[in-house]
Amino acid sequence: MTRRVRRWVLAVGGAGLAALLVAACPALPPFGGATHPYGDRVVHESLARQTANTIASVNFDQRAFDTLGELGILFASVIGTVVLLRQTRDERRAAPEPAAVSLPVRRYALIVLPVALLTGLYVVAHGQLSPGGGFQGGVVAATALHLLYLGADYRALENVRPIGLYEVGDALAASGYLVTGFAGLLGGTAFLANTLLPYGTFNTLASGGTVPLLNAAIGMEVACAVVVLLARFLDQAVEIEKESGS
Amino acid sequence: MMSVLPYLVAVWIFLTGCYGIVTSRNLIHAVGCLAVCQSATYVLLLAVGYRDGGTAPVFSDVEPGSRPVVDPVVQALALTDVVVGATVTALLLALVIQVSKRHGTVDPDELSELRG
Amino acid sequence: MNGWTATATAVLALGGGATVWGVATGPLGRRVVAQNLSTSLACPVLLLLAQGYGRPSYVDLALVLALLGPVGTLVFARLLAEDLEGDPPGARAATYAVAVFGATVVIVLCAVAGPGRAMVKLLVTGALLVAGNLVASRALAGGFSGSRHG
Amino acid sequence: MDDPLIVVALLLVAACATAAVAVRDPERQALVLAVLGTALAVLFTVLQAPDVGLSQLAVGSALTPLLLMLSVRKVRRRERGKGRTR
Repeated sequence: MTRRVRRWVLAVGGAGLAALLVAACPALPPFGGATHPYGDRVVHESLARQTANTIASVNFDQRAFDTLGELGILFASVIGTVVLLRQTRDERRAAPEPAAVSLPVRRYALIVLPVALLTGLYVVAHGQLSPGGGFQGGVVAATALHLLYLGADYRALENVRPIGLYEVGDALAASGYLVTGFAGLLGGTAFLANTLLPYGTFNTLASGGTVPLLNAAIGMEVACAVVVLLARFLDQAVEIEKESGS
Repeated sequence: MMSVLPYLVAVWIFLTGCYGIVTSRNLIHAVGCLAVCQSATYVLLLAVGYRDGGTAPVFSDVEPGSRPVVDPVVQALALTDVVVGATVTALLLALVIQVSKRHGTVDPDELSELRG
Repeated sequence: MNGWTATATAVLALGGGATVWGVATGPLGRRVVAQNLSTSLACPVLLLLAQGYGRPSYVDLALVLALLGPVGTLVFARLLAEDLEGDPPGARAATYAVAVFGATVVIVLCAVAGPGRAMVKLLVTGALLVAGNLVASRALAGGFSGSRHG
Repeated sequence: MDDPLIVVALLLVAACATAAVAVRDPERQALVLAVLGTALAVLFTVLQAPDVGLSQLAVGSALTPLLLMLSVRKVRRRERGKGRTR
């Protein structure tokens, strides 16, 4: 297909899609409307289970099975990336040149690194109370680790990042989620049903039954997944070269 | 107008992203455009869940029942997808790197010429 | 709509519009500076919104942005260092203006919050915001290659 | 109620998304995408979804730009290396 044909197909298809989408807009519930039947029920149910953050309650309790699906996608895409970006036979590793980083940047990175790690843990730990949770906190903590690459150089990062450990952590966190789900089954209720632990006192760290457990498992899973992903990309961009290329 | 403006913005973002993917001359740019398309879905979902004068259904600092709250279901859907979408972006970028290794180019037009 | 959200709207319309324009057009140097300014403008906006909506828990967003925004800019400073070497971007006036704006917002909000846990969080956010903004703009202006000589 | 704020945030996101598509060089597009991530986070806060905003900030401000820039660097380096051997 030539470029011109492709543009015409795009123009026709795009115009049709645009017309349909715009026609559908007035049929949606009006923006800012007061009827949210599912939302009201979810809030009610979440308060009954002593979970202050309703969104965490949806993710890790009322629709925890959906989150298992998301976990699967996350896990699969990490495996896919690791397989795609492995070192092939015609490639070799070249030690990266040590980077010259100015002193203010280095100091900033070394001061912010622990603060960012702590913030990541805080966001995970308070997931069932305030905005945040495993998904966000995991990414923050994993990104924080890469301040070492930005503030020092790649070798400094490699020293504190035994990649095998993070791969194991990834798998452990995913199975931790499943085990918590099966525990509900053993307890005589349904898979991933939040009946295992007492619901606790509203708005405290230990409230919400299994929500904090699943939240922590997701936090670990996401953090390990991001570290493994970025490690593969950094390897490719910084270290691995084609053998004949240089 | 206000009752459909957010939906129209979501439609605009989605169509712009699609245009970018189809006309892209660089696969990395196309992956970036796909990220733009993804953000359209978040805008649409959150716009559906919004309630005038509402606040977030997070009761760590407000008394339950004291203020109207927005819909938490759509927020939960969007929230997980933001992070999972980023890892899928990473998978696509890994594919692009693989394509560049195998064929030495990331221009989709040159790639289709290679295939014949 | 109250004073806080009105201020946030004004800053978002003017500053946000300017940074989008700056990041989408012009030479590479201007674009990276606009990206840095966008995070350091959005952070005070988020603080103002948290105050305007009466939700102290929204401050977490500003905290995370103050932490990770400069990290994003450092990514660009590191990986675009070769391209930026030719014309090091220096938007000193705009950078300091935004830093002063951020500090002002934090101080005003601290005065409103009064001493306590909320104030500590605000001060940490403000310190990270201003320090991150200045370090990131320094890195953009050639900080990565600066130490090769010493 | 907060209509002007919502409208401004929506228009900002729309402008940013358009710019992200219109900028064709992947490195420069990564810069626009970083700004788009921040604008989206502000929009989500305005729509009272701080959890989603936090997610978007965590992903959009540093992770996605880093992934994109590393891919660009890898692809560039290969193309440059190929040029040298020819």
